[in-house]
This record gives sequence, C-alpha cells and structure tokens, in this order.
Amino acid sequence: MTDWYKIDRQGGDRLTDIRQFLKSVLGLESVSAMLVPRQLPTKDAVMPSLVSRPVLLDDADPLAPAFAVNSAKNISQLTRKGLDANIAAVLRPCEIRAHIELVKLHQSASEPVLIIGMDCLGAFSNRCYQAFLEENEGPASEAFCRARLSGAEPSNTVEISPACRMCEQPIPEGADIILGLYGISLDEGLFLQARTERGKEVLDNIGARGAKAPEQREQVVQSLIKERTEKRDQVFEETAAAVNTIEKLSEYLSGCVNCYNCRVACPACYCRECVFTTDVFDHDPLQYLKWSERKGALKMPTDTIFYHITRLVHMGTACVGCGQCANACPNDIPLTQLFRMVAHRTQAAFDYQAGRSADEPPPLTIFKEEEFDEIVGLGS
Amino acid sequence: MAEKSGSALVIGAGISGLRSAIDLAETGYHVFLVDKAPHIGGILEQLDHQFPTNRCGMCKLLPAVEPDQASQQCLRRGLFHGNIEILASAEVMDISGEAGNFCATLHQHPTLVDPNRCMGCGQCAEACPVEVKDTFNAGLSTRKAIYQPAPQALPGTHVIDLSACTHCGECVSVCPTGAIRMAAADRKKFKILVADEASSVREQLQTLMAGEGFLVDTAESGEAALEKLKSEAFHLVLLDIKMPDMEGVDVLKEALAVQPSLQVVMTTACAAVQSAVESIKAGAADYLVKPFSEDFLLPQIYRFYEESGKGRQRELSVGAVIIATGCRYFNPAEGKDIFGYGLYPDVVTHLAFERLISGTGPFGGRLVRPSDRRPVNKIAWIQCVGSRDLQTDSDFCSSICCMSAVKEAMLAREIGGGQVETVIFHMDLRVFEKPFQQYLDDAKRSGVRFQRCRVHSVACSEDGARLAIRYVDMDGAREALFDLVVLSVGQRPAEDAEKFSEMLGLELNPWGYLAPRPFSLTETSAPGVFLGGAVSGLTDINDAVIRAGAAACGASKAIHKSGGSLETVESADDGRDRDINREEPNILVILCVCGDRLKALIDMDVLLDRIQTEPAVSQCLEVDGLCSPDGWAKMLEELKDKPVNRILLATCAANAYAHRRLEIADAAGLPEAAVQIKDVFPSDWFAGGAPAKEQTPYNTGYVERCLKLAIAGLKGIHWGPAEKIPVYQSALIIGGGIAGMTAALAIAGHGFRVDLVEKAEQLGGNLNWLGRTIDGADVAERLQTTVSRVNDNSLIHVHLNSTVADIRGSVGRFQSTIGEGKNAQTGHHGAVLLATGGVEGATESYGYGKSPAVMTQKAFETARSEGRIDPAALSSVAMIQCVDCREPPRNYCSRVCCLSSLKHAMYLKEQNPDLSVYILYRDMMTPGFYETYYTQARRKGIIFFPYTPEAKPEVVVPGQNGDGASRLRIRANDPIIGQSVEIEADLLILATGITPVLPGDLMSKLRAEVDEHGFFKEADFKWRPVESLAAGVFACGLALSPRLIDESMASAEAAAMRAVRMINRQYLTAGRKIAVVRHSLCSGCQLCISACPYGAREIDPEFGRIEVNPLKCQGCGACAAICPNSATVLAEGSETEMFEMIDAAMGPV
Amino acid sequence: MEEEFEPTIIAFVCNWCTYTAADLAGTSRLVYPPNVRLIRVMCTGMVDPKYIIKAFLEGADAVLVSGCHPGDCHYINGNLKARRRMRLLKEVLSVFGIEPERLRLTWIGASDGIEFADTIKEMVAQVKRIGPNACKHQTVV
Amino acid sequence: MLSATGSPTVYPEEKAEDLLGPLQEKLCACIQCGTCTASCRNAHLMDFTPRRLWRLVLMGQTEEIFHSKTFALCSACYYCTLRCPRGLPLTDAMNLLKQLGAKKDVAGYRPNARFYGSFLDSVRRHGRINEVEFMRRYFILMKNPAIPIKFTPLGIRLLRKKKISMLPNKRKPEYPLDQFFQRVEKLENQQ
Repeated sequence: MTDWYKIDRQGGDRLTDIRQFLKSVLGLESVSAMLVPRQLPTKDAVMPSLVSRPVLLDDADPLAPAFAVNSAKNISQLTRKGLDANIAAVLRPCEIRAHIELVKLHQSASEPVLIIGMDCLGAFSNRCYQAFLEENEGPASEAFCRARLSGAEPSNTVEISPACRMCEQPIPEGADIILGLYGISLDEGLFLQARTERGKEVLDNIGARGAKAPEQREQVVQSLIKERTEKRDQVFEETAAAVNTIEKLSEYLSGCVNCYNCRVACPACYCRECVFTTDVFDHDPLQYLKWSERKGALKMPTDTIFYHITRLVHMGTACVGCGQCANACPNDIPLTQLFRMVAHRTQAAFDYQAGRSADEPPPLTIFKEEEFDEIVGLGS
Repeated sequence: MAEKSGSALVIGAGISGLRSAIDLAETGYHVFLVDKAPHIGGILEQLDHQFPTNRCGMCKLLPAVEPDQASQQCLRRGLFHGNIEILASAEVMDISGEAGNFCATLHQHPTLVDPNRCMGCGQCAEACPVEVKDTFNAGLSTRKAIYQPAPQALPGTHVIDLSACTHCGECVSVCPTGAIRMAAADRKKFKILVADEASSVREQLQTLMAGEGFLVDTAESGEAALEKLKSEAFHLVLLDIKMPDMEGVDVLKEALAVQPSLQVVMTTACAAVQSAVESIKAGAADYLVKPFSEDFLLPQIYRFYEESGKGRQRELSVGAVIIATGCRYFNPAEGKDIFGYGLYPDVVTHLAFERLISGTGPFGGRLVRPSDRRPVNKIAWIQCVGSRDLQTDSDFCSSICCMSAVKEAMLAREIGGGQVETVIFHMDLRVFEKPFQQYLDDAKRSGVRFQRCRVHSVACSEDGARLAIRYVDMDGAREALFDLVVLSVGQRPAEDAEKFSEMLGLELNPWGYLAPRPFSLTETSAPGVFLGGAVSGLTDINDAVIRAGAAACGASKAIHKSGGSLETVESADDGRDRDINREEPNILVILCVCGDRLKALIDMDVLLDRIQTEPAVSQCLEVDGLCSPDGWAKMLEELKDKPVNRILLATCAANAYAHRRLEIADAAGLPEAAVQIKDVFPSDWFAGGAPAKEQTPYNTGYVERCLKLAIAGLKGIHWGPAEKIPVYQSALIIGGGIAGMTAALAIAGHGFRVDLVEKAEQLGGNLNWLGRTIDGADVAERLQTTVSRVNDNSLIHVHLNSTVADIRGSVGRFQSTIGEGKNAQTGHHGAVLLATGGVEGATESYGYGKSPAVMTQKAFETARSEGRIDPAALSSVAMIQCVDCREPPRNYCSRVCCLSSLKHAMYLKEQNPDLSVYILYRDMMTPGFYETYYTQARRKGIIFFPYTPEAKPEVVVPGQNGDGASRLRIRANDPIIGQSVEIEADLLILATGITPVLPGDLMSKLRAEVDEHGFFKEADFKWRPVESLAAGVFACGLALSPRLIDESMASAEAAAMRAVRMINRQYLTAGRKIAVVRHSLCSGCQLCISACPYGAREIDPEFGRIEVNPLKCQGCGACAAICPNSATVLAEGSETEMFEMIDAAMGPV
Repeated sequence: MEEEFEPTIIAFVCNWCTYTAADLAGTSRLVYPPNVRLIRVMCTGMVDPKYIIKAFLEGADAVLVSGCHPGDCHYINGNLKARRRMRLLKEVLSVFGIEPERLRLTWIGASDGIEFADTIKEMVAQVKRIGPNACKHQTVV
Repeated sequence: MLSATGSPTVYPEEKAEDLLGPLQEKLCACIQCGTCTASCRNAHLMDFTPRRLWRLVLMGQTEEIFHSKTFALCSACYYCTLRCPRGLPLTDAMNLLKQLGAKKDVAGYRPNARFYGSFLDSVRRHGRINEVEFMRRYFILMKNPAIPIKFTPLGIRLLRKKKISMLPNKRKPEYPLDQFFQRVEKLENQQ
C-alpha cells in the first residue's frame, strides 16, 4: 500500500493545480477556513491569510518565495484560547515545527488544524523579496519554483535567505498532507502524501487517487539534505569562530539597539511580554550610575548581551531555524546563524530536536534520576 | 479537680520523638520534648546517610502545610517551633496521675555552660586537659570534657561532661564571655559525710575531697553516721554497703527518713554489686565500686555536687505521654567477643562505620582504616551480631541491619569510586518493606557481594596487617582477608525501659522491651501513655515515623478526651505579624565593633559612609560587646521606638545569636523574619586569632560587601498578612477495612465528622476472612468490636456499597460525590484518606488452577476456618513463598506471607505431629520479635528448603504429563546437600502476596501519585510515609504497602493524626514564602504546572488562568526558574532581589 | 609588580544542604579562601539561568551552584531540574568562551563542611589557572 | 535444575526406623547458617561439611550420613557448639552419631569403631593400654591382612625407640576398671 496520492494536471500550471486542490479541501464540510499565503490585492506582498470563501483561493500563492511571518504564530492566535471549528493551514516545514513546539507550550492546539505542508523551496528575506518582485515585475512564483527545482539561481540580484540556504529540513514531515515538489516533474499533476490518518481521510474525500511514490524523490531529497547539511556546518563553524569570546560576541551584536524585534518575530518566543521589557529590567536610576562607576563606562541601552544569551538559553532548545529573527532585525545582525549554531548544540545535548514530535517533552521540563553526572563536581 | 491540659510530654527527641512532637505541635498542642542527650535528633544526628535514598532528607519532617510555624532549616541545626519546648540534657524522674492529667518530674542535668553567653568558639575545649572517647563518633576519636555535643547544632553551645570533668578550671579562665560557671567558693558549703568501717578509706576520701575544697566529715559505723545526720544537714553521704553494726541499706533508709533530700551514694566492693542495685531501689542516688582511683572518684563527686545545687527539678503537667527513647545496641565486646571487637581497631560497629564515612566524622568522610588511616580496599559486613542468636539471648531479628549493611556497602563503593570490594555475610536478607527488594537489586548491580553464611570469627591475618574471616560457602570452609570488618550489631532494649515499666506499670516483652497491647504498636496498658519508634523494638525510619504518628494520635485523642483543647492560643503580640510589605524597606544596620578590634582593621568612617548611601538603609548603629549580657541588653534598649522595619545585625559568630533573633524582633516590634544576623568578621575572630592580612583580604571592602549582600537580601524579605483558607472540618475515608475504620475512629475521636465509604456490603475488608494472627490474637473478635464501635459512633457516617464517583478540590476543601445515581451525596471534607486496601495476588504459577490441591494462602485460611481442612487426613503439605513476588514486575516483598506460612505450618503440625510440612522459601521474612516464631517452627520439625529465583521449584500436578501419581510432586534443589529433592504433597499452599487496589482515577483527581506497583506513592518513603505530596491526601493500610494488621492500624492512626491536623481549625494559614503568578505577564504555557512537585498549580477553569494553591506551595521556586518571563515570582527571592544580591556580591571594584 | 589574581566566585547554595555545610565549615573553623560569595537560595531548582548569566556578565570569574545530593532534595527533585539547566548553560556559555570550568554544579550535603571548604579551595585554584573572566573589565552589559 | 548427584530424594520418607529421631529433635532448630562449618578445624578433611551433615540428619538421610566420614573426623573441640547461634549441642550430636555408627556397625565407621573398641578393651583389662595387644585385637577384628602390613613400619620404629614392647604386660592392674565399664554400659542401656 502506498500513502501517496495523485491529482492529475487540470490544465495550466502547478500553481493552478495547487489552488484547485486547496479549493477542494476548503470545500470539505469539515474545513471551515484555510490559512494560506496569499497575495495581497496590491500584489506587492504575500501574507498568510485566513480564507473562508473558496473563490478567494485564486490568490493563494504558497509557492511564493515570501516569508514575512512564521504562520505558527497565526495558528497560535487562532487556537490558543480554544477554537470550536476546524481549519486547514498551508505551512512551510519550519512553520510546522514551530507549531509543534507551540503546541507543547500550550500556545497552540493541534486538533483543530489540518496541516498541509509544502516541500520548501526557501524564501527571500522581506527586503530581498521586494527586489525579486521588481526584477520579475510581479509575482513570479512558478518561475521561482522552476528555478529552485532545477538548481538555478532564481534571481540575478538577490539570494534567498541565509536560514533557507542552510536549511536541512526542507520536507514538512509533521504535516497531515505533504504537497511534494522535490523529485517530481513540474509537468505532471500534484503528488500528495498522507502522513496521518486525518490526511488520508481528506485526500480520500476530495477524490485523490492512490499512486506510487514518485521515483526520483527520495534520492533528490537526500542529496539536497546532504548539501544543505554541509552548508549548515560550514556556517556553524564560521559563526562559532566569530563569537568565541564575549568580546567577539559583543562585536557580533554591536548593531543591536534593544528593539526586541527578533523576539517578536520568533515563533518560539511565546512570552506575552519579554522579561527584558518588564519591570525586572526597569532598573533604578542610581543603579545605572553604580554600574557605570564599577566599570568606568556603561553601554546604553543596557543588558543587550544579557538579553541575547538569555534568549538563547530560553528558546535555543525550541529554535526551528526559520530565520525570522534575522528577517526582523532592522540592523541586519546575522542572528539566525548564531541561534541555529547554539540551538544545534543545546538540542543535541538533550537528544532533542525542536518540532520533531509533539510527544517529545521540552528538555527542561523533564529529568531523570541518573543523567549528566559528568557535569557534577569539579572534574578532578 | 482535674485540670484541663492541652500539652503532651514526648520523651526522647530522636526521629520518632521529633515526629510525634511536630505532629502534636502542628495540631496545636504544647509539647515538651525531653531528651537525656544535650542535643536533639537521637541517632539521626550521627547518620548522614539513610536507606533507601542513601541520603538524608530529615528536613522533610518539618511542616509542609503552615510552614511558617517552624524554622526552615536543616533539622540537624535545630528545630524551632512555637509549640515545642525542647528540654535537652533532661531526664524524666517520675510520672504520676492519669490520662489527661499527668504530672511529670523532670531533672535537668547541669551543663555548667550558660547558653546565652557561650559563643561556641571552642577555646574551652582547646584548653581542657581531659580527653575521653567521643561517643558521638562511636569511640573512633576523642573529645574533651567540655565539648560541642553535635557538630551542626545551633547555637554551638558547649556542655561539660560531668562524668569526665576534673574541675580544673582551665576552661573557665579561657572563656572569653564568662559563660562557664564553676564556682570554687561554693564547694566549702557542700558537706560530705564518709561512712566506712575502714579508716584507710575514710582518710583517703577525706584528704582527697577536702583537698578540692569540700567540707568533709567521717563516721566509722552506721550508728555514728545516723547520729551526725540527725544533728546537722549534709549534702552527700558516701555510705559503705557493709557497715559493722548494721546493713548499709538500713542506714540508707533511716538516713533518708531523717534528711529526705540527701544524696546517698553507696560504696561497695565488686562482689556486692547486686545489693548496691537493691539500694538504688531503696533510694540511693548511685553506687560506686571500690577501690577508688582519684581520677575516677573526683568527677563523680563533682557530678553530685553540681547536681545537688544546680540540677533543676521541674514539674510538667501534661495530658499524655509518649515514650520514644529508642533502643540500645548490642556491645560485641560483651561475652565471647568472637569478632575481636575492641581487640582489633579495624573491627567496628555499623554505627562507627557511619561516623567513619561522615563528613563530620573523625576522618572527614574519608574511607580509611581506624588503625593506620590507610585507605580501605576490602570491607566485610557481618550480619546478625547479637541478633538471631540464642547464644546472646537474642531470639529476635533487629530488622534494620540488612538494609543498613546494604546501604553502607553501596556508599563504600560510591566513596571508593567502585574500587572498594564489599562483601556482606548474611543469613536471610530481610528486605521486607516495599522499596527494599529493588534497593537490594540495585546494590547487587552496583557490585556489592552477598555471601549467605554466618561468620564464625574474625582473626588477625598472619602478617598482622589485615583481618581474616572464616566462612563457608557451597564448596566448604573458606578464609578471606579484609581491611575493615563492620559488625551489624543488633538491638537491645532502651536503658530506661525498665524504669518506665516500673514507673507506669508498663509491660515488658520477654527481651525487656516495652510491649504494646495486642493489635497496636503504640498503646500501652496505661491509658494516656504511648510508645513511639524503636522503644518497643528497632525499626527503620519509615516505621518509626509511622509509629510516632500513631503515638501522637493516641496522645492527642487522650488529651482531647479529657477535655484538652486543640486550639492554639493566638499570639497577642502584634509586632510578630506586622505587615512590613506595605512599607518601603527601611533598614537599621547594627554593627558590633568589638572594642577597638574592628577599627584596627578597617576604615570605619568609609564603611559607614558607603553603607549609608544605600537608599534602603536609614541608620547605622555601632554597638559593643554583644556577647556580654550588658552589651546585649543595651542593644535591645536601643531598638525601642526605632522607626525601622528591618534590622541587620552584623557581628562575629552569627550562629551563636541565631536563637535570639526573636528577642531582637520583639524589642523592635517586628516579625522575626525582618531580622537578619550576619557574620562580618573572619571566622577565627573569636578564637583569638587576628586575621592574617596576607592570607585574607579582610578589609573595608570585604565588610562592605558582606553588609551590602545582607542588605540586598533583607530588602527582599516580605512578611505580610498570611492568607487564610477556610477548611471543611471533616474527613473522607475511602475503604472500610481495618485501616479505614481505625482512622475513622481516630478522627471521630477528636470530634470531627467522618464519611467512611466502603464498596462492599460490609465493613472489615480482609479481616473478614482472617482467623487468628501468628501470635494467637483473635482477629474476628477484634473486627467485631471495631465494627460496632464504628457503627455506634454518631460522627462516623458509613456508606456501604458505595464508591466515591468524583472528587475535586485540595487540602482543606475537597468536594466529592459519594455513591452514584439518585443516591449520590455531595461531601465536603478537609482531608481525604485512602484506605482502599489490597487483595491477595493472582497467580498462574506452580500448577495453580490445575489442581484443587494447589491453593493460595487465603484459600487455605478460609478452608481452615470453615473446617474444610482436616490435618489428620493429611500426611504432607508443602508451601512455596514469594510466588510471583520479589522479582519484576512485582518486585517487592509482601511482608505478611512468611508469617502466614509459619502460622499455617505450625497449626498443621500442632494438629497432626506426624504430618510433614515443607516450606520452600527465598528469605524468611520474620523481622523483629517474629523471629521467635521462625525458631519455633524449626523446632517443631518443619522442614525449610531455600530456593533462588534462578532455580525455582517445579510442580507436577497429578494427571499432568500422563503421570499416574495421585499426589502433587514438587521438585526443588537443596543447596546445602547439593541435591535435588522431590516432595510428594497432599496440599500445596502458595504465598502469592498482596497487590493494591488503589483507584487510579481518584488518585489523579486528587493529584496524588501512584507508584509503579499501584501502591500509594508517599511524599517521602522515610519522612512522610502516610501522605501524598499533594497536601491533604493521606493513605493507610495496604494501600500504602503490604503490612500486618497492627501495622495497618498504626499507619491509619498516623494518617488520622495528619488529617486531624488539617481539619482541626477553621482556617489553614498559608506560608508566606510562596510563589505567585503575575497574570498580566503569564502566557499560560503551563511549564510551571509540570515543574511543581507538589501539584500546587492548576488552571482555573473559569478564567483559564494559572492558580497557585497557597497551602500546597512550598516556595521551592521550580516554577519561577522555568518561567521564561518572570510571570511567576517568589514572594521572597524574586529576580529583582536576586539581581541586587548578585550586584552586591560582586561588590565594589 | 602585578597583584596576584584573586578570583571572585558567586555561589548559589541551597538552604538545606550546602548552606548548612558552608556554615558548618565556618563554625568548624575550616579555612577556605574568601573569594566565594554565598547567595543562599531555597533550592538549586530555583536558580534561574539569568542569575548565572548575570553573574558572569558582571564579571564573576566563576559560578558555583551547589545543593543536595539526588534523593536528598527537600523539594523532592529541584536538584535534578537544576542539573539539566546547568547542562544547558554550560553548552551555551562555552560557545562564547566562558570555559566550562567556570560554571560548576556540586552536591554537598549538610554534614560535608570539609567537602565544601575543599570544593572552594579547588575551584579557586582552578580559576586562578585559567585566569580572569574577560567580562570583568569590559563594558559588556 | 536437577543436580549431578542423580535421582532426587523423595519426601516424606518412609519412616522405617527412628534411628535419627532423637538427633533430629536436638537439631531441628538449625537454620543452616554454616557457623559450625566455618568454625570446624577439621572441615577441610571432611567429605561433607558439618552444615551438610546436619541438613542430612534433618532430612533423614541415614544412608548418606553413615557413608560419610564427617562425624568420624570430629575431634570434639566444641568450637561449633560454642558459636552456634541456635545454641545447638553439635558436639554431642557428633558423639551420638559415632555411637550410632558403632552400634549399627556401619561400614564406613567400622575401622574407627573397631579401633576404639580394641583400645578400650585393652584398657578395660589392664587398666592401661597394652599397645601390642590392642593392635593385635584390632587386626583380628578387621580381618584384613593389608592393615597389619600397613602398620608394620610404624611398629618397628616404635619398637626400636622402645616406645612399645612386644612382651605382654603381666602385671595386675592397680585399679581394676571393669566395674567402671560395667557401670557405663548399664547407664547407656538405660538411656
């Protein structure tokens, strides 16, 4: 038995097929609305939109190389307080991983959401996406898709974001339904994989028919992952060398103005208000003077490195590598590289991988009677 | 007229005494906690490690609900509870009266050191020339005659051991605070009469004592002595037991008739010790054996001198008495001393081994041989020394030594990094409590070796360097060499057992232990007097704590019954409850300058200047000589009307003042928490050492940093009005077996309503099918009386054929639905007790179900009581122990089965002596005095075959395998003869043990945990054995673990005591050091809920917010640490405060 | 001549075990270096990572967190939670050149006064070998 | 599970003769702790350890007991009795086994019994030991020519050193012991 399905080409291109597929899903009685990247009427931006009228899916554009927000946050908004309806969401792999992390933290619910995951082709940063639009005089999602799948550069002027270039998890494994792109000819219809019972039911209901797994796919994906992993490790090495003392870390973060955009954009940073913006860090005026006295000079605003290290400690184990922190940074601090590098180490320390499974409790919420004895004592 | 009394006397401040005292104090009684020793804690003060955690955790005895009642610190440092008056170095001389109205006479032994002046500096001990064996370190080291009794106890007040002190006065002259009183002038007023026929003795004594300044007179005959006594008053008479004209005892009697307060000490030659003991009964203070050496006699005389003048008598009136004086240990040097104890320094008792590996022990925790301090590579434990040995008159097991040896061996391996070889020579391994089998398995895995054999003797190896042990294994006799031999010495009755037995008419068991009444572990034949802990036989901590709780419950009931009040008198002092949260921190810093010494080291002006720049500090006060009463009084005087709300006292030896914090607080009208005492002097300050500047950067900056750190801490003290939570003053008990009923009677006995819910159609549970106990007590009769007492009690509402369908809420406020459908009732209770019992384990092993001749113990017991067993018609019966028990998945001992088998076997053998009975066992679990039944069973000719789980017996059922035999055949291996044997049996009785039937759904609704075997999971196996971590939820009986009837009842009473403590007041007061949620910041991630070990947090269903139950919260801060954005904060120890402390600690550059 | 480097060690000690041990070391007059500054906490399980990060950024040369042995925790398992947290912090801080030797976790029971003193001595010696924390004199906050 | 010693012993045994009854009564409180074996100075020479011997007694294994040399090797040092945690009269039990062995003329114990018998016989008649007569009686009783041959070198050595004499001792005993022996026999029969 195969869990693969196929929907034949209905004429037109891949995007049209996808839209058609999404419409049939939204047409199901069990789906009240669909969260999907959609072109804004101005055509200069693609944003997640909650679509309830199927006809409006004609503007859906999940292939667009735009990634302004991590939609896991939107799902949190929709489900955190309890949602009495079922929705579908078209998500990138990193969004799904973030969603799973948020479910563990009771910031999202998994039950009301049917997740349709797209094989991820990567995206531009917000600024680069604008350049891409200009270069192509409009949304050229299909072309982008073709270029990425064929290994060609999608743009002459801009590169896709660093997070995507080093992303070794381009397959949306936590989805109910995977919409496959890698290893599948663009001229064929849609290949869909049911990953859960629920996904299978939906695909059966919309009349998709069972199919053999796309032959090339496994091989294409593996070599992509290999390539990306190499890239990733290279970035880790460079980044580690760039921050291996507190002094260098200061340099790395010297552009930071304590705007906290990174944490607002971060899907894992779920705090309603960051502790660094609460009264805990609203120091007594005299305190600043004392600090200044002690070291001779005090950088203002204060607590910058403190903030970033704390965020690494707090959210490192939940980091899914989506790159939104860097995307949000007004001063172009390469935060993604830093976060991913540290997160990779901390997650490995606990044999944990953010977003891998909803059944894995976050590392700091559990403990064993006997573990990590090597860190106890003075090592002598 | 009997006076109402709301107080209790607890004699013995060991584990059991402490537990009883805390139980009673928490419940609202005033408790006098008396101990002969100068410190509390009993043996626990000496044990750093206790099984089965191998660590301590004694602090878990402290109240978890309403924690502010008691000190929040390691119990080894001391216990401070508003309702407990600790009377150390005190002895109970007499108890008279009746339940509800006892009068106890207490004798306070003088220590000659004023605890309010002693700073614990230890200079006296350095100066003292007398060196004696340190009993605290089990004789492994020496101490001085003036010493600190327990290393960690606060304040570190020293005491003088009057039996060793020579009154040389060296300590008096070096004491910097004049704390030691040893007035030489008074000796001239102390008159001693020496009555002895021999002039040489008279002269010797007169010269000796007169030389010390005493006033001495002599008499050569009984008549002459009495003449002198009639004409003038004496303090002390040294009276020879054989006077020429009359018997010494007669002289004694007449002398006491003339001068009743006279201390008479009999002197005797060795031969007449027996009559000397007689004379003690006639009123003599003591006896001394001639000839006297000067070194021995003088301390004795001084002891009488000190006792007579300063030893204080005190009378206490109490409603109930708990005797918890523990037990003694067998002295292996007594008698034959086959193990060379006392001869070879490397043969030690298990208590000495505990000291050997203790951080406060003689070698600082290093595992070395006492003889040469060289590392130990191989250790042997010899079990059953003075236990299970008829030759030392000990036909009993000491119950704890198997486990303590296992623990010590594991620790030895841990300390030695796995390099130390450890062998335990044992007989049976008595792992009869719930977690012990697993613990034993862990030990085996960690490499501890077990050798089943009793050791014959210990000798020196040929080269004299090691110890040789001869033992036997299956291959014959062997010899092995060890560096250290630990003797697991057995129990002996408490020194005082006989005294209390005579004083109160209490029964002693054949071995001299105070014996409880049948079906009880704590009740005595004297109403109002209870036994706690090991006084009626050695127990582990779990058992001691349960017994202590049961004793407290008995005492509480007795006091209550006689009209004693359960209510505490609210403190009228408003300062102690002053709400300082509403005020900005306003700190008074008091700095003791110690004459000119502090100024010589630091720049005082700079310091004061820097401290006063702290906005929270309103004033700095320099005082001098706090260690003198004058200085202290002056300081207190200064505090009056100071407009401050926190006080920082900076001194040396802060610990010496710790117990006087309340004095400062009261003087300033502040809660105690608002006062902090801080060491700002170097630690050797008091020892007279001037700080060496090149070694310690002791300077103005150092003091400033110390003070600022303390100030930052003080700013964070929050002491506001504590939250009060109304309580439903009734209890819900689920399960109407003996445990449930006992608990119900205990709670109702305090005047509270109880709902007793039983799912069956009658009360009684397992007792309905049990006939007699092994000691012959009539179970049916006991059941009947208990059931009728329950039915007759108007406060107990019995719900038969019912279950608890639903339950919500938490401590103090549980709401439940009892029964289902239209009969359902809603219950409101302050506490819930689970007494859901257990059932006999099911099995499919050993042919069970395939033949009617294979039956379980329960089936046999039932058949026997129904007359369906005819012993005369049987010729052979076999029994198999540990069926599906003591191995995974049911890896625990069921405790009752060995005794049941012995009971059945002896019954059969009594009924038909020709009947052969075979018991196939792994280890016979007959702990304590049950051992004697094992001996009896062996004597009756019952044959025992040991087997191991690797080679279990095999059973062939008639007709099986085409076999034509008519009887069962059991094949086993006898390891001793190394042969397989085959038993043909008419009957095979299987000991399948006990499995619990705890309702899992209710447990999760109560947020209480179930252990891996389905038993109730205790908050702590050792220290909190009848309660859950979720406050207000208790368990007793088989729901906790397999136990005998009296043990079930004891656990029920202990649980009842804890429950009464929850419901006896209309309100429960929350602790102040708890965590709170700032809802505006909280994202509801619920990490805190899972982090909280006490189940104190949950989502409020109405608002969807995280709510903290202030009664359950213990303020550990696990929630705060896991909360990423400080939405959870600790009332004391918030992030802001911690940051300030870190800043202060980093100090000035 | 340059003064010998005297490290500053911030120690978060639990109220029940290590604080008692530290106190015992004091009352037993065991000499240990005065470089350590004790901050008493109720439980090692309440030591927020921020406290440790803050201490390092303020210039502490080392941080010690010390509490009850496993099985001994007054709050059941706070020490085990602390151990995981320390594992995480060691991983993160070492990325930025804060050597793992500077952050220590120990279990020191209430009667282990000698062990406490020895631990402090050893830690001071170790930190002296690796030298001062770079944050000490830098304007990183 | 089955041990190498062959077919299992079956319980309960047929109680043909109550030979071991009194002994079992003495020993039934035994818990097989092994103190006796560890204390026994001759244990290394015994085929069964004392512990095993007692176990066999309790299990009524007459055959095996009397096939073993264990009780014959007991030198009655009383160490085991002194140490036995159950306070069992182990040395007495050994003696009883020796008596039983002699009475039953148990093959394994026969040489010992005959040896002791010849010795006592000689003492009874002469009031002291007459070595040559003692050994001669022993050889006759044993009916085995190999035994005298085995003892010959020892005999020659002793003769040379004049430790023994070939001449019969004609002197009448100073204190006749026959009465004494008769009394003991009477007492034993009473038991």
